[in-house]
Formats: sequence, C-alpha cells, structure tokens
Amino acid sequence: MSAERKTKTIPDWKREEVDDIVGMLDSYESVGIVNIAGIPSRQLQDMRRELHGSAELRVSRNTLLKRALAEADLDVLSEHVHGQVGIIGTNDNPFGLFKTLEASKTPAPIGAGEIAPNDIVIPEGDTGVDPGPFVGDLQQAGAAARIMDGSIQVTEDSTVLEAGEEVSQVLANVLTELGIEPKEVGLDLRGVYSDGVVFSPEELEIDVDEYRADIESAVAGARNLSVNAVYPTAQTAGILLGKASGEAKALGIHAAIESPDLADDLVAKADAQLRALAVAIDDEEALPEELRDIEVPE
Amino acid sequence: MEYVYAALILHETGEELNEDNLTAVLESAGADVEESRVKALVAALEDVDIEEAVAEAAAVPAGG
Amino acid sequence: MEYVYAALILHETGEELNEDNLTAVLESAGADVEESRVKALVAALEDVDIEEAVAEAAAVPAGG
Amino acid sequence: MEYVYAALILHETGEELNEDNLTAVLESAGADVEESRVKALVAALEDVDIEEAVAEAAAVPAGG
Amino acid sequence: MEYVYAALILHETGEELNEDNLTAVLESAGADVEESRVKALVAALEDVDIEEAVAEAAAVPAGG
Amino acid sequence: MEYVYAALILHETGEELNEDNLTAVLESAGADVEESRVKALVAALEDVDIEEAVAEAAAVPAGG
Amino acid sequence: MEYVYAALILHETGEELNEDNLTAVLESAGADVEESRVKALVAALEDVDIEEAVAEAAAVPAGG
Repeated sequence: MSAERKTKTIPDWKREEVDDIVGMLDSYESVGIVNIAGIPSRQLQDMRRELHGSAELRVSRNTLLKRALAEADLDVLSEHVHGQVGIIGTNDNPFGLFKTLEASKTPAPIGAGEIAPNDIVIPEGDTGVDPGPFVGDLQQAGAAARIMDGSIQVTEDSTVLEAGEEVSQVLANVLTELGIEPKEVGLDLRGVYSDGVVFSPEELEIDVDEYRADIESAVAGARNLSVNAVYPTAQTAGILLGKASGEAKALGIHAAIESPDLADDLVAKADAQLRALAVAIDDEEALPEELRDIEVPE
Repeated sequence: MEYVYAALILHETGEELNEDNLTAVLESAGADVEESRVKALVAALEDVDIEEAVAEAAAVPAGG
Repeated sequence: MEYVYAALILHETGEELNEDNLTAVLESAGADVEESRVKALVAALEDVDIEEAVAEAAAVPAGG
Repeated sequence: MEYVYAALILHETGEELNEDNLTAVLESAGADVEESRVKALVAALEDVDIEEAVAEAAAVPAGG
Repeated sequence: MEYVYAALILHETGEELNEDNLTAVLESAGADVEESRVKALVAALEDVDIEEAVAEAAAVPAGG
Repeated sequence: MEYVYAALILHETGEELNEDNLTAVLESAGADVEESRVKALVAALEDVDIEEAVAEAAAVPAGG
Repeated sequence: MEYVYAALILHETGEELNEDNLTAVLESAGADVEESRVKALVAALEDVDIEEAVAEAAAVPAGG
C-alpha cells in the first residue's frame, strides 16, 4: 500500500497532521519514541515547556505517527509505537537526549497493585510517627521497625519490595505515610534514531563515573609513559627531576659517597643501623644506656 | 582507550570537544571510528570536569 | 602532554609510531606541531615497551 | 635518564640550562646526543622550578 | 651532588667510571673539580652495583 | 654508642669481632675502654646476624 | 659505611674529626684506608651538626 494512495483516502486534517509530523521528523538530528503512559496531561505540559529549546515533544494518534514515520523513512522506530507514546526530536545527540529526559523525571507515589519499577527501600531512621499501630504496619510491610525514644524508628535500611513485585495495600499505605515516592515519572525513551542508527535506552545510559575513571587512568598512564620513557613534558619534567635526584641520593647513600649533600643522610643511616643492631642484641648489659629498651618499630 | 586519549588531546590543544573533532583525531590515527562511541563520549564528558580529573590523576600514582 | 597522548592513540590503533603519524594526529587536533618534540618522542619511545611503561607507576613527588 | 642527570649537574654548578651546555655535558660523557631530546628537555624545564622539584622529591623518603 | 650525577651519566652512557671521565663530565658543566672527591667517588663506587642501588630509589613508595 | 659503632666497623672491614679487635678500635679513637662492656658486647653479638640486623635499618627512610 | 662509622666513633669519644684520627680508627680495624675518602668525609662533615642529624633522623618514623 503506497503512501500515494493513502494520501487520497484520509481526511485533510489527518493529512496535515501527518505532514506536520514528517516535517518535525525531518528537522531534527535525533528523533525518538517516548512512553508517556501514566503522565497526567498537566505534568506533560510542564515537561514540554521544560524541554523547550533542547527537544520537542509531540503527541498524536499512533496510526498517524506510524504513517509519518513511514513517510520519513523511519519505519525502524514503528515497533516502539504502541500504548501511549509521543515523538521527541532534538538536535542534541541521543545520549544527551537520554540524559535530559532522565534528569527531568520526577518522583511519584506508587499505589497498591502497581509493579515496583525498582527495589523499594525504607531507609533507617526516625519516622517521626508517634508510637501506635503504624509500627505493626511497618513490620508487616517488611521493615525492621520498633518504638524508641518515644517514636517509631526504622532500625536499618529495609528493602521491602524487589523490582517487578506487586505493591500490597499495606505497603502502599506505609509508603504514603512516610512520604516515600519510589516511582520515577517522566518521558521514558523507548528508542532513538540518529544518523542511521537506532539506539535502545540501555545503550544510552552513560556511566559518567566510568568515563571519569577512564580519563584519570589515561592521564596517569600518559604520565607514567612520559616519565618511564624519559620524555619530559611540562607536566612531567618536575617528576623526572625528582626521580633523577632521588636516584642519585639512593646511590649516594647506598655507596656511602662522601658528599656534603649526603652527609646528613649518611650519619642518619649509620645511626639507624646502630639502633637496628641494638634491637637485635638481647643482652642489655652489652648496650649503653641510650640504646636500651629501643622500641622495635612496627 | 583511544577515544579517551583523543578527548585528552583536544583538551590540551584547547579545541572544542565535539563529535567532529574527536572523529578527526581518531581517523588521523587510523582508527575505525564508531560514531555511537564518539557520541557517548561527548555526552559523558559534558558531565566530567576534565581539568579536575587530570589534577586528581596527577596526585595519585597510577597503579603498577 | 598532547604529544604523549598522540603516541598512545597510535599505540592503541596499532599504527606505526613515527614522525608522520604523530604529526598527523597532533595536527588533526589543531596543535602547533613542533618537529623537534615529535622527533624527541619517537627517539624516547624507540626501545620502550609502551604497554609496560604505561602500567608502571612513575615516582610522584610528594604533594604532586 | 642521562639527559635529566645532565640538567641536574648544570643546575648544581649554576650554569645556564640551555641546549649548548646540555649537549656539552652529554658529549663529554660519550653520549650520542640527540638534538631533539635536548631541545625537548630544555622546553619542558622552562617553567619548572628545579630547586622545588628536587626538594619535593627529597621530602619523599629516599631508599636507604 | 654533581659528582654523583656525573657518575650516573657515565653509568647510563656505558663509559668507564674512572677519574678522567668523571673529571671531564664535571668540567664540561663548569664545575671546579676537586681531585680528591673524584678519587673518593671512584673508590666508593668500586664494588657497587649502580643499577641495583638506583632501583632501590624506585622501590620507595611514592608520596601521595 | 662507640662500642656498637666499633662492632659495625669491624663487621664492614671483615675483621673478627673479638675483644682484642674491639678494644683496639676503641682505643685508637681515644676511648677509655671498659673491659666488661667489651666482653658483654662480643658475647651478645655472637648470636646476631649483623648483616641482617643492619639491612633492616636500610629500609628505614632516610630523612630528607 | 666504615668511614662514616669511624667518624661517629670519634664524635662519641669527643676526639677531633680530622684525617689523622679517622685514618687511625680505620687502620686499627684493619681497613685499607683510602686517603681520598677520608679527606672527602672530613670535608663533607665540616658543616654538619652530627647531634642534629641524628636527632632529625630519629624523628622520622623508622620503617619496619
């Protein structure tokens, strides 16, 4: 079924809508499909406003989205169009888009019967709730709780539900009472197309700490190479000088070279040897007063 | 690590750390550049203070 | 340090560590390449096992 | 390391740390002097306070 | 320390560690060479494995 | 302390560590030698591996 | 180290630290005394406050 024929069979408003979406798809470097299920429309408006300038969000009927994707040669994204979704476009790169969307997510309460998206933990600490039946609710929900100092306290971080499990009525009540909002609500990226490649959200999640660690180890490795290969740079010349002078000093002390620069160290070394030998001598009578009872260094 | 080294070169020369520049450095070294890795690196480095990471690396001897 | 990074990129990509390649990498990063420093680097690395030299911790002055 | 040792000798004797003096010291010791390495060393040491670098190393305990 | 540095240079270049060579290196660096110190240095280093003594410096943990 | 240093000298020169030798060294340095202390030291060192004991001190960082 | 030990013995017995005394102590211990090392040591210790050098070394925590 060619787009040509379809064009003639759909009403004008749909035609315009599709053309609009195609225009949007064409105007961005990266376009993706986001899941918007469960986001109240007011919050969706807020998010759209927040994204303004970095990304554009558009919601339409799924049939029209699919048609637009087909016309823009983006069929590869069609598989993500199901349920309540939107199209997002940006000139940022997909990793940046993912980061932006994750950052815009807000915590939300979870209700009874919902599936936990991640482990739910009730943290250790004073709940601030007066002693009463709530301590029993906490315990029933799986938290280590007791009454202490006139209030209900959670005695250790307690994982009360694991990701994928269903929230019970008791737990939902407890979480509400404690103000714990375990859900992250926001635009959930299902897939992004950019420069010929479709990225899944898993691929887009960047571990910044890992990159930081990589940089540090790259810098350290380069410095090592510079020093070990004796290729001085502005950053490593000082280290090389220090290394060379340390080597000279080690040689001088080892060989007991009579140099004014080493005299202090040689005297110190002789003294250290004297003390070391004294430590090895069991008979106190054999030692002068100052060398008795020397603590054996750890 | 060539991607990270490329980023560090650009950092030293003061050039912008963007996809085009990274790709250029890597290609000049004969690397098969994976666009997605370049993209990921650029995005990741937006959140990394390279100056600070370099200073920190300098303070600690690299593991032997 | 960009010269050292350039050497490390070439080492990673498996390209030969010679003056031309080093210069190409540095120029691609917008560096003002000094021929003598490139030459010195090639000379310094001639008999060096880069893998090993990178892994071996260099002495760091206190308070570095 | 002979290049670095040569720099330190000049520092100790109070002679200027330039290419000619470094080359002279190295040649007197029978070294095959590479001009580029001499140049690179002089350039790298330009902004380094040798006194300080040596003192810092001395603060680190020297092996016996 | 210039005497010790001079010894280390000769060790690196593989030249013999004798009075003449030490004196030549020190003079090339503009030092006022004291014959007795040169003699003493040669004597002190006679039975010393310089490689090993220097390696001891490397074995010292680098300050943080 | 001079008694113990005298023992260390004899250890270095390879002379036997006996009462006569210790006394000779101490007297050469102008010390008033106490026979009983010399005896006690010789006896005490009989069971000591001086090389080993001293080597431990070598691990002691020399003050900078 | 026998030269240094000999110097410290003289320091302990309060005798003057000169070439003759050092030589006497070393010879009494059967050492082959090298005049140049004796000279160099006396010169090197000229400006050293031995008491202080020992005290400073003691202040450094002794490594095991």
